Amino acid sequence: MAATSVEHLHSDGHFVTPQDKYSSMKLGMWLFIATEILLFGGLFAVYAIYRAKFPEMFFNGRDELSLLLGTTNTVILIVSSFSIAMGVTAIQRGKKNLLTFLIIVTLLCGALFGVNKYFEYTAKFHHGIFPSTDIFFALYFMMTSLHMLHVIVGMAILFIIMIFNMKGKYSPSNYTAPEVGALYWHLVDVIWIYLFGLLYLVA
Amino acid sequence: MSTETHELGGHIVPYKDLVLVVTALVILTGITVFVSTLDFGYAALNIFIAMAIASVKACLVSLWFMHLKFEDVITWIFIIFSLVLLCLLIGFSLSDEFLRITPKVNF
Amino acid sequence: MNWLPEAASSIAGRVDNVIWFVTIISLVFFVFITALLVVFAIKYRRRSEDDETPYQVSHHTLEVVWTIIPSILVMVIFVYGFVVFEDLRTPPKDAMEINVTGKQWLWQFHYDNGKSTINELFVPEGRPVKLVMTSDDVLHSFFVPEFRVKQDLVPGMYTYLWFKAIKKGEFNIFCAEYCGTNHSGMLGKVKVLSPADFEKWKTSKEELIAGANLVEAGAELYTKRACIGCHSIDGSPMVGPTFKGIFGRQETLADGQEITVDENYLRKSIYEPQAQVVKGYQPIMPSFKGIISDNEVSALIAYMKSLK
Amino acid sequence: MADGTMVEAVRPTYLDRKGFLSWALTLDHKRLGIMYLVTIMVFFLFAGIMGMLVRLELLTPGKTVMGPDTYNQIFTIHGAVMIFIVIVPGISATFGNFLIPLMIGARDVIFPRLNLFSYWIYVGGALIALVSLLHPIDTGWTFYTPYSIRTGTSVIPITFGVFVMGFSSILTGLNFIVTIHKLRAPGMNWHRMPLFIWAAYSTAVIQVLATPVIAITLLLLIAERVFGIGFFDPAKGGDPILFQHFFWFYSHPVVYIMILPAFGVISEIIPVFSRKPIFGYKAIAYSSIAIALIGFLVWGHHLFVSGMAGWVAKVFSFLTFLVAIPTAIKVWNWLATMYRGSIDLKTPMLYALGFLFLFTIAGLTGLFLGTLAINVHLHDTYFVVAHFHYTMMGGTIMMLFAAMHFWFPKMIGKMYGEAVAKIAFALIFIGFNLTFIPQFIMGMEGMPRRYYDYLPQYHYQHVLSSIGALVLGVGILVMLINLIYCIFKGEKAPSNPFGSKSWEWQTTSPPPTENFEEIPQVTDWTYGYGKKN
Repeated sequence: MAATSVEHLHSDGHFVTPQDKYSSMKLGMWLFIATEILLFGGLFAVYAIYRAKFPEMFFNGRDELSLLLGTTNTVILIVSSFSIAMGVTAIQRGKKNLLTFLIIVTLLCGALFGVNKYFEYTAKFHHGIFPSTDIFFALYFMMTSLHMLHVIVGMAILFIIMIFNMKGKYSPSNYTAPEVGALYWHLVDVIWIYLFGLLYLVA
Repeated sequence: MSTETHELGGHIVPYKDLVLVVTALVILTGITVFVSTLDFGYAALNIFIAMAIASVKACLVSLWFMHLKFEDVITWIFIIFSLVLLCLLIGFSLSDEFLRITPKVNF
Repeated sequence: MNWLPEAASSIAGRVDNVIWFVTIISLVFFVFITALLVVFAIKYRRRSEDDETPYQVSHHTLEVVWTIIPSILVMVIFVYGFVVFEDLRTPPKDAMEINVTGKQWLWQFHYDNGKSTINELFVPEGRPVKLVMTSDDVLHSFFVPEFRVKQDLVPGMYTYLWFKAIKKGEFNIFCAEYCGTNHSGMLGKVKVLSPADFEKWKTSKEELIAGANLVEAGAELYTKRACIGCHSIDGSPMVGPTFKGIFGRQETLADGQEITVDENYLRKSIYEPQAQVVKGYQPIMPSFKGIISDNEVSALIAYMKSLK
Repeated sequence: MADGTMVEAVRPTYLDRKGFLSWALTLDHKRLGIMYLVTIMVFFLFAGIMGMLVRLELLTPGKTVMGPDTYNQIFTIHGAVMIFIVIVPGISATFGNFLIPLMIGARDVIFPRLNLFSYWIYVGGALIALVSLLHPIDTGWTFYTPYSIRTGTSVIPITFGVFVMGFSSILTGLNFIVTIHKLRAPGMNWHRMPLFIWAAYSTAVIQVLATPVIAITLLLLIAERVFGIGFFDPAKGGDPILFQHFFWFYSHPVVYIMILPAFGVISEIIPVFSRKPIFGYKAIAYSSIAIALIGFLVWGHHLFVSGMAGWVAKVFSFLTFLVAIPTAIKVWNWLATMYRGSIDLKTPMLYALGFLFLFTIAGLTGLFLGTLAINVHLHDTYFVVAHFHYTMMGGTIMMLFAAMHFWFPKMIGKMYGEAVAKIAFALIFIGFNLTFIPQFIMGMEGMPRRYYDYLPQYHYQHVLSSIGALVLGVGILVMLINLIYCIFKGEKAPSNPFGSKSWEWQTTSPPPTENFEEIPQVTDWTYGYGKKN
């Protein structure tokens, strides 16, 4: 795995080859994903314990949540994940404008997700449901808001990538940033898949 | 599913494969929502099915969308190790929570 | 210096055996390693810049030996430790139960006949006692070094520990889990009585100190009922207001109300401490309803009046 | 080996550029290492003064200089600052940053901008934590619920600060892992890497995988205080013990974050000053990984008396003993390295020998605490306090000091003053033992920790301990003054004053900005001392 060539010094000083830079960025992002797994994992552990301890509270809490909104949001995120995956393939094949379009689709999905979440939250507050209501809703708000934070960060990352892409920074020989940004976005999707199951479905 | 290798060492997943995956994901979402409305008599069975389907979906996303299928072994090691740790965290704290021996009280 | 406190419970001797076992193993290794360290540092010290040293990178037999021996030893220690632990955690069936509540910063003990004490745990010698414990506020930990027992008290949950005292006398109870300002003052005494004395104590009605006047009785109760933990008598500020000159003092309450401290306020503050808290103090005092009798309240008030 | 010593120091060294911004915005791993070191030493002195105040207060039973609330706040600050701000990044962020690229023959870490970012979020987190000094927190560094939910002191700033610093730790770890995977010089395969790199790698794994759990735990704690939710508050159906599980899921592995780099440092120092190859290279390397992995699974031994389920306690006790074995193996290997060597008792070697002595005590007293039956008696007593000071101070900090002397010529390009450094070592070593050996005895006798006041029967040990702390403090000051003096007035250092074969010594002292004239071509491991037969 060690570098075999020292000829291509990047202006940053030390990236040995574009291949190494690419695989390093990806490995870095995967490590970060491992971190995120354990970050949300803490919440999953809390969920598991209190779900087992207070099953009724969780059944009642779930009844307050809108399955329709939850399912819609799940599909929205799956579609966004799909479109950014398509985007990566597109830039790998040199379709720069297609990538821009697909990122816009992804960002729109993200925004739509956020709007839905906003309506969900305000409906809860309207019904007098707050994080302090009970442990289920504390978990609901903690999990979904932390996830929402990731959605926003992901959107920011993809937005920056889109700008750079429009400036023509990416090509079939340089698509590290779109791929790594997409990785992060998929993570957001995967976490939601579990949150959806845990919060909206399980009863 | 077929792939091409690229000069950076990355893999290109064809559009067709991605479309197949997303179709599967949407169908699985439909199934999991439908199943959640059924009553099997055991709440635990519902959780199990919902989590099993969620895991299948997560695998689909990570293997194809995230190209994990084509990553080298060290990535796999870290991801699997983090999942194992998560299971241990949940397993130990859950079992302590429920096996903790607390005395009967007669005030 | 005594390395271990007196062994005053039936299990203490067995715990001590484990401690001695580990101590001896540790000492052997410690002396061996230190000796090697010193001998090597002296014997192989650099004599000149041209010293020749061997190129020696491993020795399989040696490495296997020094892996296997510690492995076996630690496993022996592990097993020995958990066998005794098992007994530490398993109370005999016939154990006498006493309920314990930890509060910031006192211990309260309830006996099965309704009697209750603060900071003084009376137990008979030679009979297993099981403490069923919980906390009213934060974590505490019940620790009697002479008995080699310790157990956390967790609010919202019951935990237990047991011991069989084998020596008459008084032993310290410490709170071992940090619990706030007066953590180090959360002390108590286990008083081990002979079975006959214990029965006598248990069935006796608690009287005010015989022959004492109210002020003297109040002074005694001030310590015995753990007021001393939070209220000074010399005017120095502690967790609660000082008792010095408390009677007749003008105080501002947390809600801004002005009051004069009189008998009724003092009585209410003992029984419902959260009702009227003086401004600047945390509302953390536990209620003493059912613990301090009316007579004792009168004695305490008389004592406070005497502290000018 | 490529001979870097031939190069005359005509190229600019990494220290040449001056000015605040050239440091604050640097991407150079060496400068970042030094910045971490300076920041950490400032906090070390601050927290050290807090520790001295604790010892001062305990000089007499009852009130000596401060009230109980102040005392509780001071020991909390001492613990929290020492653990989260000083020792966690203690060696890994300072010498890890400085040495990893040099040792593997790279020009920098792989993500230099991320590295700079990590430093500044570390500083930011530390400053946020310090906001809580306005009304200092009094929960102890463990933030146990429900006390941390109820106390009126400022819990939020410090926990949020620790949360932020957690990200610094995660990103640094991530950076190191990828660097070690991707930037090793040609020929530097895994079994030729210096053992410090193995230790840093194991440390980074823990940083990446354990830190997120404390992050979420502290976030939950903050949410409890802000929104009044009740995961850990029994009054609201929560479970305070759960907090302890989560807390120790990070905070036990974190002791390996602290100690593993120290193992790395001593594995570098002993071969150089014994002029012998490290004995049992693979055993030391793999035992670092083993400690990192098993270390994740022993957190429960902090909860033995919390009412934990019996079999869970046994599993945790078993795993705790299991982790003792790789640690023991390392000690034997270091001893064997010295056997028939040519031992030069320069200051770094003295610290290394001191470490072996102190760490042996730390490890052996760990056996007491891991044993279930004994743990019940010793839990939360001064025995525990003494034990972890022997590991953290006697282990990590001693090796941090050793590293500060050993790599001083490389970092600064000057030699440290040998005679004064030895005196400082003697003071530190004697003071340290005098401080903490009485605490073992007190602990056995039943003196609980975090006590503002104590029974008169412990007075004599407390006095000894306080005197020891004074000697220790003086020793540390002498050491620091000596080093600071030598930064300015020290003799100029040759590129390889101790005759090491490791790659960082093959370049000039201080190293040039880009570390090496040419990326080294590695053909052998870095421990090839002694005469091959």
